[in-house]
Amino acid sequence: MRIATVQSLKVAAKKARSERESIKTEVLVCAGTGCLANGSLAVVESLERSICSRKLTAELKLGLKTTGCHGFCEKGPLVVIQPKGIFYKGVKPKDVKEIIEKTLISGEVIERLLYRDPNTKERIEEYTEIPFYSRQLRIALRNIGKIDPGSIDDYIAVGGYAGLATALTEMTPEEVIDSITKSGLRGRGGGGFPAGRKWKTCRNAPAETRYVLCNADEGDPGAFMDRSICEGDPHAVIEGMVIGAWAVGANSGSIYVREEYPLAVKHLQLAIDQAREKGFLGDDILGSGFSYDVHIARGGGAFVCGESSALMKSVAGEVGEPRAKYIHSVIRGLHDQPTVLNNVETWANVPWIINEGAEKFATLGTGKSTGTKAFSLVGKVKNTGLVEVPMGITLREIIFEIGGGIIGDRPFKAVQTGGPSGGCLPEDKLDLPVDFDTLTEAGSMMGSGGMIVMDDRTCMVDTARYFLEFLVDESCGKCIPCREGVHQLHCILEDICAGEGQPGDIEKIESLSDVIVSASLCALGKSAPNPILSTLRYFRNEYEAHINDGKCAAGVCRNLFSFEISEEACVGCGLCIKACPVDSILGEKKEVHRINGKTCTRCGACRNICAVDAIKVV
Amino acid sequence: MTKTCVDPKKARKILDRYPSGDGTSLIHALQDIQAEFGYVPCEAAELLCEHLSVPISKAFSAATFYKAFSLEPKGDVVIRVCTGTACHIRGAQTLVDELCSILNVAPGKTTKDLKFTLETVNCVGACAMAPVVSLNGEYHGNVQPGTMSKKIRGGK
Amino acid sequence: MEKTLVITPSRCTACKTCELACSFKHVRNGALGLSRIRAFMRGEGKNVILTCFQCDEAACVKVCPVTALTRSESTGAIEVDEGRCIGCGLCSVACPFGHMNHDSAMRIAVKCDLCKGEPACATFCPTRTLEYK
Amino acid sequence: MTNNKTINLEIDGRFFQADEGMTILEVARREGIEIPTLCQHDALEPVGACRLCLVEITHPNWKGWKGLVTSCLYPIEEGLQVTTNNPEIHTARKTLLDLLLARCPEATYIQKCAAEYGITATSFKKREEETTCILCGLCVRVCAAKGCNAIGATGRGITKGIAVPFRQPPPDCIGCASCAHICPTDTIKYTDTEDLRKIWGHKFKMVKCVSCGRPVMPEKQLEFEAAKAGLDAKYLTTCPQCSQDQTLATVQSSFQSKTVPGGSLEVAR
Repeated sequence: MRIATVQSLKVAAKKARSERESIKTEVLVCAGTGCLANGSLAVVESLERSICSRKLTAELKLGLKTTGCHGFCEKGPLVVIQPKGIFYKGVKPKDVKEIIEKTLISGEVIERLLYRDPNTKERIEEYTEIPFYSRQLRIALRNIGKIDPGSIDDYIAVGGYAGLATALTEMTPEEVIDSITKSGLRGRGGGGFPAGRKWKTCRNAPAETRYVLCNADEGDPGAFMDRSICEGDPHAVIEGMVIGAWAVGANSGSIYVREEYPLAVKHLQLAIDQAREKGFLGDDILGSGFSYDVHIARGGGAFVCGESSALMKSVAGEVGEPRAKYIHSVIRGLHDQPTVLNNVETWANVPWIINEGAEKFATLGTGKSTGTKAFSLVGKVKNTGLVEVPMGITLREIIFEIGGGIIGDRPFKAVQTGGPSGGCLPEDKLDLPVDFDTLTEAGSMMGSGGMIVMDDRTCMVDTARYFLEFLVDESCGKCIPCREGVHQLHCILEDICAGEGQPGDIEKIESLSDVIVSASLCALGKSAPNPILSTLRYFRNEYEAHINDGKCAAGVCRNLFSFEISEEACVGCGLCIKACPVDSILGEKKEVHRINGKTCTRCGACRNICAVDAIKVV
Repeated sequence: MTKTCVDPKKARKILDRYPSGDGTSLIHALQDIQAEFGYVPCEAAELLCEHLSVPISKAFSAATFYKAFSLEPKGDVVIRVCTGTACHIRGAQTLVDELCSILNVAPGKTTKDLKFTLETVNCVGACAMAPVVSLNGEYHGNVQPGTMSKKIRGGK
Repeated sequence: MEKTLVITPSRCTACKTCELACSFKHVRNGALGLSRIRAFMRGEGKNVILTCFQCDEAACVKVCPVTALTRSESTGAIEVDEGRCIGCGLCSVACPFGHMNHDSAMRIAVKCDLCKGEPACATFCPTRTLEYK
Repeated sequence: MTNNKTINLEIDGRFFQADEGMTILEVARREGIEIPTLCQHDALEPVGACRLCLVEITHPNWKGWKGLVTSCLYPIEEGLQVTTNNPEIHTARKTLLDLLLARCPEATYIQKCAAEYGITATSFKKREEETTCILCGLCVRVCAAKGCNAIGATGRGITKGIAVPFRQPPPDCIGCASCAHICPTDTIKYTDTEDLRKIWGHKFKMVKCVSCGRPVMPEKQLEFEAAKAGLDAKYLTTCPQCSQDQTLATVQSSFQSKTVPGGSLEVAR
């Protein structure tokens, strides 16, 4: 089973490819976390049963595969039928029979399962033509949705581990580092530090032992790119890590995975076991004499462990408190040895760069931000899901072309990037190119790639309060400015959102934020005031309305508004009456409804369901 | 601290997976203990620390620092409301409030009858289906106020 | 050969100038420090001066958990690193002669350090009971 | 540090030389330059938690970049230029003490420190559960330095605290009370009676002075310390006062005109 040489890898790849080619029609079912939640497993089981019972596998040369996340999570469960690329969304087990009869046997397309463009109302047959996909360029996500993450042969068939073979046999470690440096690859986890420079420093640091680690802790709420890669293409991460280990001279390492991602852990473990069996991990990899092995470290559920020094402490079995990094972890990291830590997406890019060449990668994107970036596009946007685009594309293109615009065509208010350390950008920043430096300049940051779209029903003060609450909960508590300071910022915002804001609160927030930024120990604290500072920068009027007028125009801060049904707009459909969890809406059918303000909890269920936008904030 | 009986055989089985004296395994082993017992019982932690030659104070610090661990037994049904950003702006807080009032517990707590534990989690990575609630690991997407309560009531 | 503090008890009048000199030398925060030397009046020719013997194999050094006690290379005296001392008092118990003192206000151990080579007690001793030579 | 390379640096406009591996704080303290600290102790690993020792650093090669760093942790480097106080640093220290005062309004030590910055009452919201613990972590570190590791931090963020494992009397505690002695705000309490020391929920039986019967230290500590120092426990069972009395008596009985030179007596054992 072991693939001991580059030659035998080539043979194995050829065999795997020909096996794939013998399949005439392939049914790919998404089994990412999103689709699983929508019931994709039942679809797979049903397909399996039907196909096997009818012996279709042999007759039609049919293949059935469960894949990682296709990205278009909201429309799941997703089924793609290759080679035509027919894209079915929202597939239920009861649709399976029809899919087999019509599509697989007769070659017909089932109209009702096709995706319908919300703007043009047209049904689209092939997934490559759906705007959500057609504007994307997938490098880190290149194999996801195309291969079975549980099969190393599938990965080898699409050229997997060829990059590792090239690196080990045709390149010196220095050449690998040069290539990564030339590609301009920067860390995708948030900091955007040039990967080549990091690797070089690590290689040059004198030491007996070096480590190569992967950060799959993805703590930013609203981001799930790394989860999807680990679930959908785990071998790409492992291959990238082995290449990196070869380059820096490391012989062991860990993948630090969030415990909230059980499926990612499962798939990574399976992939590691397979890679070991094939000899891509362990001793004498591909006959090169080089050894590297990796094991999984499950995170304990702490956002701060995304910070490199905290992560390394956690890997070493300790409490994940960051330390001051006056000596960088590339020089003194895990067990005080030189350590390279990159995140999942960064590692997944590495084999592609070796295979396709650094120049090709460097021509993508903008000057200092090369290549592509995966984003999780979520929030109040029509097409939520996972997208990968070349750097330099504008926020407007991502949100309105790929994302299809705002749900219900409501007004756009802001987009939040960079997770809790990032910021909220308003409409007039939508034409900014998305790259590391531009976003930072605008007061936000690239972060790991969460992109949360907000409409006019999102309160920016509440959003800032939300992030601070998150950070109060996630601060390790070691240093005073972060522990006490962020808590105090949160207290002030709680007061403002509760309608107890005082004149002078904004100034107090600003001066305290300054100290937190300059005095905190680690990046978590130093960036903790970002959500508040960026919303103050672009949405100061909302803060002032909360404090001075006692109004929350977005209808979020419950003490600062009430709901009213517009007499002109209400059609008396009764939807809101059904939706109200506290029975506070009264009215007869076809008559104007009324809200009982005394019992209304202002949960907004009525406003969400109203089709004619009759529920107003006053 | 609730006095509980920990089956030492079960604990021993977990310990055997880790080389004795290797303190770096502390968190992994605690995770296994959490998975086995549903919480980290003091007795199991003591056995573990002896096995790994780690002071018990370190195990306690880790068990209280990381969210994955609980020092008290959890309910039969663990309800986790995702409060990630995407879920928040689509109304996760309303769901939390609602569940708190139905179950009469604060987030992070377990009902007296040990049937339900209500937790919030900072993003399960299923943002596209926000707001998300998971019941014993099974995800429910696009949950509207009012619908969750019926599910819980049905189970109660 | 390094100098030592030589005590000739027969000359001692127990005038306690040494204690005073020591306290003045170790003024801290504007207050007189604890004297690290004690003079006991026991009658003519029987007065006793007690201060640290700077033992070769010192128990205080041995028990200190944070190596706050070290021997000075220049004077041979065992000195307290006041920054390092955690005030646990173990050295006081360990000293078989009862020579260690404890500054309870500062929560640190206090002992004779031969004034870094210029012992004030000897300098000010009016009867040459204490000599540094 | 094996190689004692000499580093030249500038602190507040004055030039100094120091060994490589020293921190800014160590050099500043050596030169008598005052930098405030709360969580620092020479005998314990610096952690940089209180942030009071912030100083501004820059370097001729850094193209004008400057920033605040914790002097207790920052290793000196050639050509470094340090400013130990300026308006920004002062504001930061003042705000930090203000924040601490909101956490510990009743801690007299913090009141005193804050008063030095002109703060008599916090400008922030007082904590609901008042405490005097400033979470400097000295107690945990001293316990670790003693080799006991009996206590540790619990929780994280704003609910972080210092606690005994599983809220039970800590099995590794020897009752030495070093944690209490080092605590700058006297948060850790213990009581001694003739027979017992009570600390962290434990009741430790005291060893009594063989001569006068006054309590010397807990039995458990005696056992621990004797083993650690490689001494027979009997050398640690006389109280300091009795040791002195005995020395006095011995000296008195033995001399007529004998001299007792310093550094020449061996400890009898």
